[in-house]
Amino acid sequence: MEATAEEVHHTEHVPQWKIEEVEDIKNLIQSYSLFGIVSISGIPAKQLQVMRRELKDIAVLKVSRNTLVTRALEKAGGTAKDLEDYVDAQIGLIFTNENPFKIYKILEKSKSPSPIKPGAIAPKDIVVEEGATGFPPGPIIGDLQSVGIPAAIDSGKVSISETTTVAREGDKVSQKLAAMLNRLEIYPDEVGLDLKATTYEGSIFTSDQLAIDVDQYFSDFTTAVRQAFNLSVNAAYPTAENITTLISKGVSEARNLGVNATIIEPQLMDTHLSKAYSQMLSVAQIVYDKDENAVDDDLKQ
Amino acid sequence: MEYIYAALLLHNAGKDITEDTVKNVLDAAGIEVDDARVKALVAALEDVDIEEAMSQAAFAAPAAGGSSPS
Amino acid sequence: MEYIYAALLLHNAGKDITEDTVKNVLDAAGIEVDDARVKALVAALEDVDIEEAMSQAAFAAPAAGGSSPS
Amino acid sequence: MEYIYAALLLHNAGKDITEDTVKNVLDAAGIEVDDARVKALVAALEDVDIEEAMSQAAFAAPAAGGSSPS
Amino acid sequence: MEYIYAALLLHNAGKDITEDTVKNVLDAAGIEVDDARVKALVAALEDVDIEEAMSQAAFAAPAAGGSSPS
Amino acid sequence: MEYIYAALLLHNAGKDITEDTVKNVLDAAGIEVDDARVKALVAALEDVDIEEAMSQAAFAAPAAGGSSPS
Amino acid sequence: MEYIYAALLLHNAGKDITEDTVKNVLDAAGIEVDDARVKALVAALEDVDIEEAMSQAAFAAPAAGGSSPS
Repeated sequence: MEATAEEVHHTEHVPQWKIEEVEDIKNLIQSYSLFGIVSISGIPAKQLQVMRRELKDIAVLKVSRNTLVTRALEKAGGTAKDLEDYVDAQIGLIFTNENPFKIYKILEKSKSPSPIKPGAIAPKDIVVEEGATGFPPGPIIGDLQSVGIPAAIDSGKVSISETTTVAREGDKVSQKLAAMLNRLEIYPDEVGLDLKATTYEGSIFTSDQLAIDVDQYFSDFTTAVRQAFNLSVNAAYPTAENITTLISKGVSEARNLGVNATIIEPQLMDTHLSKAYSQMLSVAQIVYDKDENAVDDDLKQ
Repeated sequence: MEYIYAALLLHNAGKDITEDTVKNVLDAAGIEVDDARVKALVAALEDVDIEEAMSQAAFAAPAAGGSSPS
Repeated sequence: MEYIYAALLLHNAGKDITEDTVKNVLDAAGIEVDDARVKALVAALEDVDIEEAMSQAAFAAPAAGGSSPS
Repeated sequence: MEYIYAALLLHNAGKDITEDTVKNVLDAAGIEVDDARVKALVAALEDVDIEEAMSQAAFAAPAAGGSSPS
Repeated sequence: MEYIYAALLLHNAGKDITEDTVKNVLDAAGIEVDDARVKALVAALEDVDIEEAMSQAAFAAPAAGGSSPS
Repeated sequence: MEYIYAALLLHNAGKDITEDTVKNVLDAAGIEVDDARVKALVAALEDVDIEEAMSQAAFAAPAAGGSSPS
Repeated sequence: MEYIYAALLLHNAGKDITEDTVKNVLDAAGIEVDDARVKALVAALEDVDIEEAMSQAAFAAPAAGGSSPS
């Protein structure tokens, strides 16, 4: 009865609420098909409350002490235990019966723009658009210029005179720039629940596996449709969708053959004559350019 | 494409495109006819305005076959 | 085009395209299978290099561009 | 691409594309189904407009097929 | 164009295009055959690479009363 | 195209296009004449307004005469 | 234009375009031949790639085309 002994050992030092909390987390892990770890760093407590409410029909969001989470993961065992590696800094737990790809998408969509912190790494290019700001003339012009944003007075307001990329993705954002971006109400950062990893039916999915490349799917569908259409036409398998193409193909092939092989065919006579006439004109043009007298008068017009 | 050519041949001659007429033409060409394909062809042609489909070929002609003219 | 998709699915999975396998797939999709069309499909694909036929641009009729197949 | 074909098959047949229907089709084709891929597909379809992808494919066809004489 | 379709049909089926084979096909379609046209057709195709000629974009007759090229 | 050129040559010179005149022109060019093609040509031209066919070509001419098409 | 047609005819038949051959063709068509013009034409064509010159016409046309062959 080693487990019981250990339990007893812990109960001697651990308060009851902690034991219950661990048990609670373990039960949640076991009662939902998906259990994930989300980063909640940078999310104010109040906003976290809002997020929890918004998710309540889809998922349970729980924040606990990391030591307790780790304990619970150990107790739950299985793949849950493998998520231990993701328990660091400020994390929350999410429990749902949703498709892991869907929950990832939902969480990504719920992220909201937030001011970038001084010294933070730009998550993407930060661009300041040209145009009027709401600021009256003042020292802000110098402040703008000092972070590389060209500014001038226009119609009594401070105006940014040129669209400027003030930081590239991966650049460290200086304190001055961060402050200015905040003043300009440019929020390059994103704040929200950042799903780091989930367990799902015995496997672990990390965020890069969960991110669906919608463009890739779209182009796969386009490719598949094209392939199916190509196959149906090239195999001459008539369907309602391709019969028009098959007819056109047959007609064109017949026409091509008829014209290219100069087959005497009433329907092609106009084309034959036009073609001959056009060819004659083309050659006549060249001849005429060399020697006017080489062509007859009716061609000189 | 034999089945399609057969249909176009009949259409151009002002004949009805039926399973029998298509089969006759293909037979005469010494082609072993697959009844299911004939059926599929006739069925697909049922709801199509052949004349209109043919007229579209003219627009598409330069693209024919997908090989560039040399 | 369901029948073609069924064929492509089988082809991609490295399975033989036979009347039975096509029917199975269509059945599983809840599609009422038309035996003649299955037969026609299998016959049409018999001598076709599917890999080539699916990648080679089909004759480009404007019709293909116009309305999406429904 | 099997998963894509399966989805198109269902879509073309006017059936719902769900984890179950996709799995059924793949199963019937004798394909060992990867649940995660099915789930990813179904999730992706929330943001992918198949109808649009289809019309884009059709639209692109003429360009693919026809090379203009140069 | 019936004569040309007959030729294409034969060509696609891997058959020789001779006066007899062309006539057979046209006959089977219920078309009254003009011997001179058949002869002319066969003669015109004698030295032609049919595969190339049918896929190579042909000179397109300008539209009757159509708009001038821009 | 020799047969067509011969016909247009005669037409342009204000001569009748008959089997004999066409044959004469082709003969004079050292071309081995195929009677059937001549017959078919003359018959096919019977109902054609050559003047009109040429004037249609004229629409294409500016482009033809100009530099290479874009 | 007859002179040009005569040249094209000869070219297509694979014959040399000389004063004599051109004259022969025109003669055969019953045309009164202008020797100076024949001389000028033959001289002008000496360095011309007739095949290329003709093909320019062919390319220009599809742009103008678009009528259905009916």
